[in-house]
Amino acid sequence: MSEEQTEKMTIVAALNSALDVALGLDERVIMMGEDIADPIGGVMKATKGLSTKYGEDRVRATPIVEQTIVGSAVGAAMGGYRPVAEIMFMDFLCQAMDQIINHAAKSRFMSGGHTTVPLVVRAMVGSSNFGAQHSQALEAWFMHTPGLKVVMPSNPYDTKGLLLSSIFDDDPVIFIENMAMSYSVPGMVPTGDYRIPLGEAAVLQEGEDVTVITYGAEVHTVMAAAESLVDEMSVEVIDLRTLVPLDLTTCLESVTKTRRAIVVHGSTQFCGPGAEIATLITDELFGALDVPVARLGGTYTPIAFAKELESLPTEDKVVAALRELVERPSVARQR
Amino acid sequence: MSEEQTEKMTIVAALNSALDVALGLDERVIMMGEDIADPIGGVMKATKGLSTKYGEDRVRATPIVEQTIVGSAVGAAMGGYRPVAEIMFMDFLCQAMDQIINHAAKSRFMSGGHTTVPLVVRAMVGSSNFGAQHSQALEAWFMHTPGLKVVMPSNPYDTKGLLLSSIFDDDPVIFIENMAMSYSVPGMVPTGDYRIPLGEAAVLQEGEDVTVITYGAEVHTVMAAAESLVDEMSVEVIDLRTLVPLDLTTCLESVTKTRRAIVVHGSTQFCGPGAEIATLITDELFGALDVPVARLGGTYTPIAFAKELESLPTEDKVVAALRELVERPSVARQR
Amino acid sequence: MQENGETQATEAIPSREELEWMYSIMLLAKAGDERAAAEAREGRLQAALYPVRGLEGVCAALGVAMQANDQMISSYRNLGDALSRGIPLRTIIAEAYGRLGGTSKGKGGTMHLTDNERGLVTTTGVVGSGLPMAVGLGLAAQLDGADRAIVVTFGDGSTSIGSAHEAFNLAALWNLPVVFVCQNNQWGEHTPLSSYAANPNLAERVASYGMASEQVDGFDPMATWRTLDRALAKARSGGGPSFVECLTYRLTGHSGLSDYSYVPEAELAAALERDPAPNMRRWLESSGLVDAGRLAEIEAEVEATADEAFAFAQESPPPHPDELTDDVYASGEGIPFR
Amino acid sequence: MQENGETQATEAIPSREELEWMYSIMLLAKAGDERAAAEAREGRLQAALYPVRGLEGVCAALGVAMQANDQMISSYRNLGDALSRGIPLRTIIAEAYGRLGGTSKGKGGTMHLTDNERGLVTTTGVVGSGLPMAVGLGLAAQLDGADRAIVVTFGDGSTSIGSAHEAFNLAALWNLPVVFVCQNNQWGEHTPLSSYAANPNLAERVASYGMASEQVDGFDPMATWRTLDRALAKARSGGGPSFVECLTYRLTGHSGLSDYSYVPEAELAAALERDPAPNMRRWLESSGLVDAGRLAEIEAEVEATADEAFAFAQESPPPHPDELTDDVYASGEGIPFR
Ligand SMILES: Cc1ncc(C[n+]2csc(CCOP(=O)(O)OP(=O)(O)O)c2C)c(N)n1
Ligand SMILES: Cc1ncc(C[n+]2csc(CCOP(=O)(O)OP(=O)(O)O)c2C)c(N)n1
Ligand SMILES: [Mg+2]
Ligand SMILES: [Mg+2]
Repeated sequence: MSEEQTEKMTIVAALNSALDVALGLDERVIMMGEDIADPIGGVMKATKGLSTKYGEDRVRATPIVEQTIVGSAVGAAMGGYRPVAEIMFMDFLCQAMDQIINHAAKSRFMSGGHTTVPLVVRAMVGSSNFGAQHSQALEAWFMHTPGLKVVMPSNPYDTKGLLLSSIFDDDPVIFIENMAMSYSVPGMVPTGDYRIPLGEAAVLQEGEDVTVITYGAEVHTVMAAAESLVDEMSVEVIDLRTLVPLDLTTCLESVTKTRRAIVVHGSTQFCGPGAEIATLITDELFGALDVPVARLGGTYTPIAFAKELESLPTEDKVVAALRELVERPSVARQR
Repeated sequence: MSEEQTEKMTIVAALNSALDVALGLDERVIMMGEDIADPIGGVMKATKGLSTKYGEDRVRATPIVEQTIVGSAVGAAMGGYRPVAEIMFMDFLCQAMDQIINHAAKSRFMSGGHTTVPLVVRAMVGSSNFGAQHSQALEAWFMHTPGLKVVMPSNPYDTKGLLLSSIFDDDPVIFIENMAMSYSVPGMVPTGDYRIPLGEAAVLQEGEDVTVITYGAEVHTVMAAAESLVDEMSVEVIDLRTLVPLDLTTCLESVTKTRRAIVVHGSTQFCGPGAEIATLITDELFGALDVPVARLGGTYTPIAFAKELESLPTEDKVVAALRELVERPSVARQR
Repeated sequence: MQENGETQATEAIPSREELEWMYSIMLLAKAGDERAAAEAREGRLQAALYPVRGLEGVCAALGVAMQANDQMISSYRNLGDALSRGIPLRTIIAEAYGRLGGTSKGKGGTMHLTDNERGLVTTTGVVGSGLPMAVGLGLAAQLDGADRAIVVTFGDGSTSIGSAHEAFNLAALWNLPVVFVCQNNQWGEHTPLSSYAANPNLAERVASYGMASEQVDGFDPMATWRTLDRALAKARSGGGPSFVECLTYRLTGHSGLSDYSYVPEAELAAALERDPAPNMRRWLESSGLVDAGRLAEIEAEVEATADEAFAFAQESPPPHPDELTDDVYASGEGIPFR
Repeated sequence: MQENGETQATEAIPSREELEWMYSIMLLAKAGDERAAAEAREGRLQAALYPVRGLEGVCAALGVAMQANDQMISSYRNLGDALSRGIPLRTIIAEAYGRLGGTSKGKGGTMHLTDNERGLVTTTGVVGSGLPMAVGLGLAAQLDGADRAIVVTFGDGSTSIGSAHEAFNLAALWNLPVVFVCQNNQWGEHTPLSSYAANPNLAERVASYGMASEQVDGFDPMATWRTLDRALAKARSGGGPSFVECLTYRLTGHSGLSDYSYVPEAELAAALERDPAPNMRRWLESSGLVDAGRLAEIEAEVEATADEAFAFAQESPPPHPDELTDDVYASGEGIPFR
């Protein structure tokens, strides 16, 4: 690991750097996806230059065949490679669900451990600019599927370190990016190889009054809300970074201290990741909580195109939820 | 509604009867699915006789094309029909996710309410006899998808009444059957038309000590467990019947009384329906609960073929969970 | 219409009125595209845009070949298709701005136009997903015993995806009144047809399902109209489905503001020579079908319509935040909307 | 091999040893099927069973045509395919009983056999899903620069589903060393080919992707072997993919105990005349390639092997309940296994 040299990178640049490092380290790393080869180098340019540098054999632009992009990645993984499949918008994982769920996730188990499927499916949560079919966040489906790991980073540094770990992990990983963050949150990133272990949350900010557990793009919404509340309350912010494995320990430590917690995410609240996390915390810390663990997720509606119809957690909504949570009187046990 | 005449029916016979009534009532009801036409009349025989009675135009056996079975149902619904699509095993909904999620669920919203998609997708949770690719319960995915309704009955009477309501509902409904119950839990069913409204849970058994919230095949496991505990505790059992809309009111009334609750289901526990239900109850009744709402769902593993490797809630597991729940000392609020 | 802008005397052509309408559809699509792109460039419009440039002739031909009771499913690249159904540009543009005056009350956006009265049943942003739905609409038409046909439009790239294959087989098997209109602009996003298909003759591929299937020069609106007209008449009269591969070329980047530097210069130049609107204009004028004065009138009308459409859209109110939970369900009782 | 059980003198045939092995694969598949069905009927075996009956000749041909380093993906109807890879019947049957001695330690069941050493990479219960995975294995072989070929077997019905189409196109486009072996038994579960395809000539359909594609009489093991041998050799030497449609007929119901009363009697009777094992036996004996004594010996060996396989399976211990959470992840730290 050489963390010495660093550079300011966008998330897209960090993705590109991680893929570059992985392709350079191990010739068993290959990539497939729509438009990923040069000259275009991917619709978000995350793979720019890689087909030129490593050859179109290893970095393959495919037809529009999500099912077979993932299916061929599963097959190549079974054939000894470490494929990274790119699916433009997460919504199009709908096309590839059979290969993800019935094959990538289950093959190791169904083979009695004989078969390993080390692959990464990269996919992007889109934006309402494209409408409801290009903006759904589906991490809860994959969390609900034993056999997969689920990663959802929030910044360039984590993106690169987690993607490298994902590529060299022996289990199938769903690696979720967010279109809104692609170029908007640059940060310093080592140019070489480094890894962030899957399953370790990051405490982004320590606080005493309330714990916010979040991940992905909502990390920035939460940090902005916490910043704007700095005179009112002391907020601890946890960036989960990976959803499976889930770093419950870090969450419990924090909530033990703050006694109040909220989970914030961009996917639909109902039956979403927040329900699981809230339940796990409640299971462990029931007697130590002042109020029930709160949630703020997407509304129970598709994503609307018009900006006025906001389904996702906004800074304002997070601020309001935090105020309500902190001001709420501690709930007494009724008998 | 003529509830007068009743007959002893299996769930499969109740399905057949509901479909027969619907096809007879409204010529806009049509069906499509693999092997659904006579002579075979469906792999479970749920559609036996219907293509003969109503014609192969209205009851169509399709090629093996799950995506287009559902997609053509979406199109036919947009064209004014009320299609009922049969997908053999729920696992194969993976093939049809795009049509279900991006089209059936979202079209009304994306069209600003101009487009109605009244369709039913019937699908069956399979059995471990077929292995991990024919046994996964995926209701949580559909609960997490705004725009869909989700129905999961536990007995012949509910099956017929809920299926008829689903067919004549103007929203897309995912109607989930369970292979294990197909012929094993016969009951008295009216031969004519009757409807059970979507969104109304049934209290199957009243009790004082603990509430079990469940649905689908697990209802029978829970009832057996409650029966075997009859001398130890008084168990209230709620059969949700529909998951969206969710009858939270009935659950809250019960838990207000019992102060202890557990959600039992056959789908994977992690990020499953139980997490949502537990969280909703905790939100409302935090101070009134003696102990946190418990859950018993599938283990975080694929479904194993060998019977010794049991992933689902069994009677023994439910009994153990209920004992633990009832014996657990009421949790005191720590300060 | 020949390369030089002339049509064979022996071949049928639409009425003068229809020809004028075809010409105005082409111009209107182009005007809509260009103004929307300019608005987006200025940051006044936040929407994904997929220009029709190159496909105008196919859209115009659809406008005349389809009847009022026929139905259509289109894709994200839908502006010309929508205009061909007679949908006012103003409601299309209002939708692009996310306003109540849009075809979908601003909830759908550019990819999701709906106008059931005018037979635009849905437009989809998911490649290939329109084809299975078209099969269902075809089934509905067949069961109704109606003499209506269903058109589904999609790009060349969309033929790769599994759903297309399933739909071709089923439409052929059930002899459904569906016309599959492949708007082959030679590119799937940034990847050329030759890079994603070993056999780039898509019509040949689809013929193998046992379905009528042919290629037509999509830069020639008359030839395209005749082919579509035949296929639609056949569908309406119980003759079953057809695949019509309209050969054109994408004259812009994939989306409103996207890079197109990779396009082979000579290919693009050759395609621009075939640009359908100017060619049609030349032909209409030289053949004496429509005189220069009337053509100028149409052009002015198009400009005025486009001006009015953008003004209407910009003035149309946005939806109220509370409307978010409307239109999700027909009956929303017991739904956890938050 | 001719209808009368004779082969042309000019045509190549496998060695005597290979012929004997082919014959024993056929018998073993049949014996395995029949005993498993009997066990299921007695309630001693709870597993989905998919008899190979009718396909034995294709499986036997694969057994000889494939080389040791070739790889295979099969489906739920996998017994003959698995035997063709040299996988011992005992481990296959033990898997059917859900025992530790099974190919997948009892975790997979009949649909999910795995034997990486013998090149059976996976078998899938989801129709059509093997084809995209085979594309990936083909890619791996191509990148390795290995002279190995990939075989994926699937039924006629599986060609309808979208994934098959995607895989054909991609294999052709990338010139991958994949041989698509369609075991056409004329039925997809309970629906005949003619009811689900307007063009029932599947080889013709696949040829349209720009791939070598042909039909062969799957009841004729010699013809099938020659065709597969050619396709495999071509794949191994960089010549690209092939589709081989082996025309047979399903001689039993779809699954172990399922209804087959709907089969047209005459069709089944005609197909039974072509039953590959007895025909091969006649031919081997009449041509003098294998004498009656040796044939009887093989038959006795097969019986013994089948006896031993079931005995082994029944005695093999089941997995311990704690093993449920093994093999889900390569590294399971932090995973919420309950
Ligand atoms: C299933 C799916 N995969 C990928 C995309 C992203 N995408 C949008 S348009 C497009 C290219 C489609 O090409 P083609 O069908 O030729 O239509 P064109 O855009 O050229 O009109 C792609 C890949 C999508 N919308 N849906
Ligand atoms: C995606 C999917 N849909 C449906 C099924 C149920 N099913 C199992 S086998 C089968 C028939 C397949 O027919 P074919 O491909 O001809 O193979 P055969 O069984 O005849 O060998 C069906 C529909 C399945 N396993 N997977
Ligand atoms: Mg195109
Ligand atoms: Mg078959």
